[in-house]
Amino acid sequence: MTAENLTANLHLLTPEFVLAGFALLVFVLDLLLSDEHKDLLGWLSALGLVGLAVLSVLMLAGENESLYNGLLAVDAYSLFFKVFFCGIGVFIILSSIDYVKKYLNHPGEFYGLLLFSILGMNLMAMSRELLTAYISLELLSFSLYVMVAYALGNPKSNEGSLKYIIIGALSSAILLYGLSMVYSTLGVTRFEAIAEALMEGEVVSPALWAGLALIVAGLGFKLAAVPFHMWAPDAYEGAPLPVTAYLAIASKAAAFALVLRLLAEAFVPAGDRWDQWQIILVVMAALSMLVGNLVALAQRNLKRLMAYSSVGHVGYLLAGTAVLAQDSLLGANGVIFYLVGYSVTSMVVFAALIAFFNATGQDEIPDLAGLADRQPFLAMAIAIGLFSLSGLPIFVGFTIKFYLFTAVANEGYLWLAGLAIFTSLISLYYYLQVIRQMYIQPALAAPAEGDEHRSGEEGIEARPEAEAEEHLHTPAHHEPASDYVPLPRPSPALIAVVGIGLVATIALGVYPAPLLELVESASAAILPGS
Amino acid sequence: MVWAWLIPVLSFAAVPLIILFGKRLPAKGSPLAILAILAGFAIFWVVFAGFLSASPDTEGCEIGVGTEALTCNFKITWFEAGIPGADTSNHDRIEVAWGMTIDPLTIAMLGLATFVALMVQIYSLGYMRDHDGNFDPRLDWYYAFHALFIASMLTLVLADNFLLLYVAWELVGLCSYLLIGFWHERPEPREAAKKAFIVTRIGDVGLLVGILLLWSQVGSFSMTETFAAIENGVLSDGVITVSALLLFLGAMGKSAQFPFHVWLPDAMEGPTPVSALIHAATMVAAGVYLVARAFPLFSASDTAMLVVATIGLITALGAATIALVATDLKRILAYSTISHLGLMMLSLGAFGYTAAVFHLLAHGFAKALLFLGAGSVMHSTDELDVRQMGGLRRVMPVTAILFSIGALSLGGIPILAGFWSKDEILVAVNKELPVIFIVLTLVTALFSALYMARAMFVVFYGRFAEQFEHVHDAPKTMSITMGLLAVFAIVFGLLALDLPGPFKGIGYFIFYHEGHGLVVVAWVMGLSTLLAIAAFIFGYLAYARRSINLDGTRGTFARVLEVAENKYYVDEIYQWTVDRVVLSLSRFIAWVDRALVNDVGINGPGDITRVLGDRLKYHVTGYVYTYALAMALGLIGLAIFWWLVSR
Amino acid sequence: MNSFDQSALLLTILVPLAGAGLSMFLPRNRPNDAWYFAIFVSAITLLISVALFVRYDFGAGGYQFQRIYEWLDAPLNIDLHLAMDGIAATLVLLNGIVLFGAVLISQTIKHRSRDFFVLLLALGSGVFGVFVVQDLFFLFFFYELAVLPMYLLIGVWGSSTIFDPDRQRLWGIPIPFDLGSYNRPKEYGAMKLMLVLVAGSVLIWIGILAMYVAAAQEGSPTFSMVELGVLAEQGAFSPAFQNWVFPLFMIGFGVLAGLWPFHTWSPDGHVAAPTGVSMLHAGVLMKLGAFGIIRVGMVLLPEGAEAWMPVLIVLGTVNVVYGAISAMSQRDLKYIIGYSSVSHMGYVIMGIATLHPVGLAGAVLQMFSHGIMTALMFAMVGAIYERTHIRDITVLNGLMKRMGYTSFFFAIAGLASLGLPGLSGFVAEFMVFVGVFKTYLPLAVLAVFGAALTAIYILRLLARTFFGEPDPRWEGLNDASPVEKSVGAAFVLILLFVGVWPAPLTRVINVGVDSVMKLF
Amino acid sequence: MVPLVAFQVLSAALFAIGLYGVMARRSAVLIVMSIELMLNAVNINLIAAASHLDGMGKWANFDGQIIAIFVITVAAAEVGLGMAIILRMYRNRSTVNVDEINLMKW
Repeated sequence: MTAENLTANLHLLTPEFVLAGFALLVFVLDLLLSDEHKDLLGWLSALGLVGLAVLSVLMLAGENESLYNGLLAVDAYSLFFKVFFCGIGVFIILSSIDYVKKYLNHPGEFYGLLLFSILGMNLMAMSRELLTAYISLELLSFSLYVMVAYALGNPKSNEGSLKYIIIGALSSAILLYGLSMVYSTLGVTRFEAIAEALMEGEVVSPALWAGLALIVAGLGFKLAAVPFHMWAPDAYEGAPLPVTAYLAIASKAAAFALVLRLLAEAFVPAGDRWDQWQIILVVMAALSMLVGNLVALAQRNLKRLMAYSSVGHVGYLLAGTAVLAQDSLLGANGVIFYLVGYSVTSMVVFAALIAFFNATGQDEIPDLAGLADRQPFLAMAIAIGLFSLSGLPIFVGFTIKFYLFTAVANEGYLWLAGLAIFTSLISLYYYLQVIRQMYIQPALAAPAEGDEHRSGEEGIEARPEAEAEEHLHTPAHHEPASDYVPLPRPSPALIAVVGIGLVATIALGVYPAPLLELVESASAAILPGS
Repeated sequence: MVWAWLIPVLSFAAVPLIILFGKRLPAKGSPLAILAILAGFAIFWVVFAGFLSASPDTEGCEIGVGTEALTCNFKITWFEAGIPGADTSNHDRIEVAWGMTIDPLTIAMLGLATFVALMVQIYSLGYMRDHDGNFDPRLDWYYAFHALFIASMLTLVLADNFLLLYVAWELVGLCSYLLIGFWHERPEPREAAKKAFIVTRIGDVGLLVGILLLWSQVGSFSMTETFAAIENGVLSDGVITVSALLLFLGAMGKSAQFPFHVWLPDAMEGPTPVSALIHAATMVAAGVYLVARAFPLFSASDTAMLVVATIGLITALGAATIALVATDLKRILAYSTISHLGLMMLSLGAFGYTAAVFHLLAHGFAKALLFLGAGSVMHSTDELDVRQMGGLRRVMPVTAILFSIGALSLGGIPILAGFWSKDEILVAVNKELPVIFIVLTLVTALFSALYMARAMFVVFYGRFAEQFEHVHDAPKTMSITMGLLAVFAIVFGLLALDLPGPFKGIGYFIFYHEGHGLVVVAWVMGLSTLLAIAAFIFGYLAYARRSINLDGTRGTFARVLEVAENKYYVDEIYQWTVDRVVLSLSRFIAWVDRALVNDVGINGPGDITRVLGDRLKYHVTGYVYTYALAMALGLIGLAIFWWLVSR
Repeated sequence: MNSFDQSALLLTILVPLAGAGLSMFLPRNRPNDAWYFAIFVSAITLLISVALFVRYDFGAGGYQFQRIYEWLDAPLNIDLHLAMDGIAATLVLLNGIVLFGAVLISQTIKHRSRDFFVLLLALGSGVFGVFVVQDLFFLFFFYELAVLPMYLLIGVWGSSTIFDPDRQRLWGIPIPFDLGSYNRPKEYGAMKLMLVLVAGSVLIWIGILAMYVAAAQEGSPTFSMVELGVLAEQGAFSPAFQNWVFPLFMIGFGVLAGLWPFHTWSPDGHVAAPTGVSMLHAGVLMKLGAFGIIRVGMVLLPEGAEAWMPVLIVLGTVNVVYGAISAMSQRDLKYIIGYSSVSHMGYVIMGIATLHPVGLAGAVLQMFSHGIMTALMFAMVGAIYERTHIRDITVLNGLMKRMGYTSFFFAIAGLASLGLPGLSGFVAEFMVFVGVFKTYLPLAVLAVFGAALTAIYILRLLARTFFGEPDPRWEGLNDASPVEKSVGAAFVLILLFVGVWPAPLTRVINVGVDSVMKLF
Repeated sequence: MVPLVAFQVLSAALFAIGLYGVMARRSAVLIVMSIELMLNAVNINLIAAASHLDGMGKWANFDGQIIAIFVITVAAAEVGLGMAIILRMYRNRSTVNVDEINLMKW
């Protein structure tokens, strides 16, 4: 291949270049701006991301090119995820501005890193070759390591990032080793090359499948799929809330963007061999659903709860990826659709939690007690978000689950779908515990009293004042707690994020058809077979 | 004749009017009810006349199946269920009609019910006042219930299909519940009402099942079609017997046959006029009426007939003995009712169709009279224990005379109504059943004469009880009504004789298969007359003149008397069953529901899941090398698994 | 089809939903506004549902007011397909009535009343949805939507029931260990109700997926119940398949219908719930379960239904007798009603399980009559509890003097529930008996006996609570408020009307039953 | 000419040792070093593979080396970042012993 066709369609990478440049610009501006104006950077980066999304849509719509002899793909799939990631970035930035100003120093680097990680994610969605994938994945990971550690004084944040980076480095080593084995057997590391190798050889050389196993393990860490999930709760809990949100939403989405393309282009074409290997992902999926949702039952810390529940959701997504098929887009659609819906919903929850944290500095479940009286809007947002996550209509959570589980069942894994449905019943229980704190428990005078209210598994314990009663007879209705302190109103940016998120949650739940068309075009790009 | 439906409907119409506007109307709207039933009574005569002039070719009339008597049916559809337009005979659809059948039995019952109800309602105008003469505060409800009561009873006797009959049947039960428990502030009426409703309800289960059984065989609820089916031998004997017995279960509940008789004596906790109505014309009459109405069914099964007769006899004899020793005036009357109902059942069981219905009517008038009398005694003296009373005729002569007429009539003193009907029963029993039945029946007859004598002489004659010095006799409304009833109690029996004119005597009017005149069996008539007169003479000597001293005899029969005075402990047995069996069963079930079904069955899995999560969480130790280990193991596991599947 | 018929069914869903949405923007601190607005909305829905019922042409029968809105095309093929048959028409009417009544009764809700009515209206909309859709996805969608608000409705506005030692006796002997079972804080009731119902819907969901997969294997992947019905008639679903999928629907929906032994959420939930919610939930929501069994189970899986009905009818009989017996020894007014609901839903289940036209018609009529009846009971109990703050019938007595109207209405409802002729309960139960009698005779006898048992606990309740000397404690008590009176009177009139002249309902129900029974 | 298998065995051994180190070591620094070891195993594997792909010991394609270079850079960055975080940990908690670093668990 010659230099011409290497650089022929270089312009297709304009968005990435722009993004990189823009990130650097933010770093530079950080030096120039005075501290009280640092939050301008946040607005600037948000604006930039919006612009970037528009730019990429304008430039790349309808393109279907493969750059560098098949290293990077510029197609509907990557475009979809680019816009998606930019959107997430915008929301994360908007919801973190106050937080950053209040709790973190070096805001400039924060936003810069965030932009770089988005660049990494975009590349993950584009890459069709293992090394490229790895590099962009590391670009994302490094930014995340730093961002998790961002609360300098806070030992938890520090510990979280330490565990995160150690396990992350380990997993990247594993991934690389797998890569090297694939290379040593095939001599190439492009996805379709792997697919060809799998297709022609009637027996797979041990080195190859061992390599693939190693790769899957490495990626399993990124997905936080059982048994590679243990870092997640700690990293989530340690990280500053916006970063937790970012971890839960963006990095997961990016990892799945990568995994989907990898599976779709390297494995699925292998036909019956892929049918053999499905079961591996299926088992991982089942384990993730069970472990994630069961352990989440025992959590007290909101971030940790979200971490485990996200492990559960990874289980559902893995089930979706396991049923990718040459002849039907159902699985791919399901996964992508689920990613979008899940992100939107968690965005609502996290934004509301951030607002709550900004006001109170608390992130334990019992601290939410009486939120419905103290700050109704946030309470409603969290409640709707959690209902949606547990898969109840009219929210998007129901629609995405229905779509995804239908896909799973349709590929012959009805039992897996059943397990998924059952585990989302379990998830309903712990989500309801949170809602119960917000709506039913009276507001606490001091967080210390949290303990007695926490023991209320299934709410068996009676309300203290009620136990005195003689016969079947209690005060008529739950009276509003007299001593609660109303919370200050969240900032407009947060309200906007939550509001938009809520609208999206309901709108997508009630009428997902338009989104699904885009999703289908995206998945059609990686599964041309159907 | 078609206008017969107005008779119940008028009273029904009165109910909401009284409930809604009663408070504002004079006398709390009681006139509405009385007018309604008065109109009903009037219409009854029109219908009666119409029926006498009717013939098989009159529109809607025919010769009834089973009873060869003239029967007229009129009906409109009420509702249908099931596949629209499907054939009812294959049970894919049921069609229920508002329909009435008019035959001699109906006519008789209509007459009795409307008349007694009219009397009772007028009487109540006087009775439902306190001593200062102002009305009971809930008089409007009282009359509303009365109207509903009689309306339901009239529907019952008019119904041409079993379902409608059951509907009215239940409503009658409800009204008796409401009226018995009318003074619900006191616990006894409350309990009595509950008892009445539930006991009869148990019987009704049988009735409903019987009806459904017949439906499942015939495919229709119409009596005519059912009886036709029986005539044509569509039904197997087994079905006939079973369904007859099931219907009889219902009849036993309503007509207080043993062992369902327990509710009736307590029922006199309600206002006395209500007792009169229940005992004479409405509630208890329903059971006998049902058996008479379904006579084609019963007579088709000898077993059923024998059961009916036996139960009737047991009831009659047992109740009579209890009545002999009871000390509460109203209880005496109550048990006498039970006993006489027993006689009617016995007579039905002995194919004494005419006799039973005839006795039902005669007894109705007499018993109503007696209860109203007892009511007026109670109203003036507030006393019911006969041992406290005596010689009341001095202060309340009218009541005394009228009560005595009733007592004599019921006791079977010749030419009074009771004499004729009882005689016909004896004849029927003598004709159809083994000799033991006739013997015991005569004993019962003797007893019933005895306790009537006792009640009458102890209360009104003999030594005057001083504490009633200045009680006054019943007011006009009460005495007039009693007087009217007394007239019937005297002359009604003469219908038994062969009369000139279109109405050739009751035997030619109410009959089964073929009419017949008065049948006289000399020795039976003689013996029963003898017994009755003897009983009354004995009573006069023993209770009025006190020339025979019974106190000595008590010792010898102590044990027997005790058993009888305790009503054979039937109530106690029931009480024990309810408390020890039913309630503890329900407590046990409730406990099972909480402890096992809920706490184990429903909470259990939830708790297990939660505990599981709680244990499982410890796998995230917080030590980074554990995480690494997990990854390593996961990696190895993955590799092995991969190797396995890709082999 | 005029414009009303075009959009009526959609309106039944949208009006309450939109009402809920709009109420969110009402001022928080003015409870009455929310109430007035909710009344306005539910009044409109009532009118619509009445109009629908009246305009349903029972001569023509079948599904009417059909309307299909494209929602998702291939590969899922989900449409919002609205249609209403005779059965649905009856239940839509019921929901319209009860929703309106529940909203009226909820006048007493002052605390966070806006949120209350938002949730209540959403609930109503979900119920309407289930009754009128013809697509499994949307059926499930609305089914869940109807369950969703219950947790908050009970948890926030409900009331707790507190442990009472001498409840824990067995043949008079106190049980040494605390079963913890009579200790019923509202959180528990709410949580259990929510989890148990959603657990039921887990089964339903699995069943639905199974149906879709089976249809996909036939080459026409769809959730449309119409097309699935066609497939079923073509015998696309093998008996083996039907035999394992039907129980999923039977139990899944049965849970909401209070099917034994999954019924225990119902007493606890209804006791904990505030009056309006108890009315709506016991009155209408429990019917969703039975409706689901008919509409999904029987229509789509006829052979499975025939295979499983013997089981179902036995469970139904257990419901009837067991519910009645446990109600006998309850002390809490609401528990008695709760268990009586369990018992009465048993008749519905039996009627369905007979697979006999009359029995099925009886089941549907029983749904209607029980809905009105139990709603009325809960309304009156609520009125009593509002005033006395006591629900223990061993403590209450002689309320008749002070609360004449309340007592009267309650008594009528009670009589209806013990199957007194002239009130709606009798006609319905009788039809069920007829059906069961033709099919499972011994059980029919048990069922009739259960009806007699009902008399025992209802009369006990009436005697204890309303009759007797007025207690000095009730001196200051005032009778039902005008709103409560009007609701009570209206419901009593409905009970009477249906009892005396059921034809207007039965003739509509019959055509619905007809189309179902064609499959058997 | 050393066969490819020898290199692969060597790298596998190195990888295994590194993995063991990650699990066995208690000092965060040593853990990071063990991870470096694993990455080096990767490099050996890559370069050896690159040189042997056509079996003639001639450079078949440069991908192997190029990837190795990438890996080295990334590894360096990783170590830098890791050390920074460990340093911060030492500042906060004055320990780098992972046994003591479990504020967050379960």
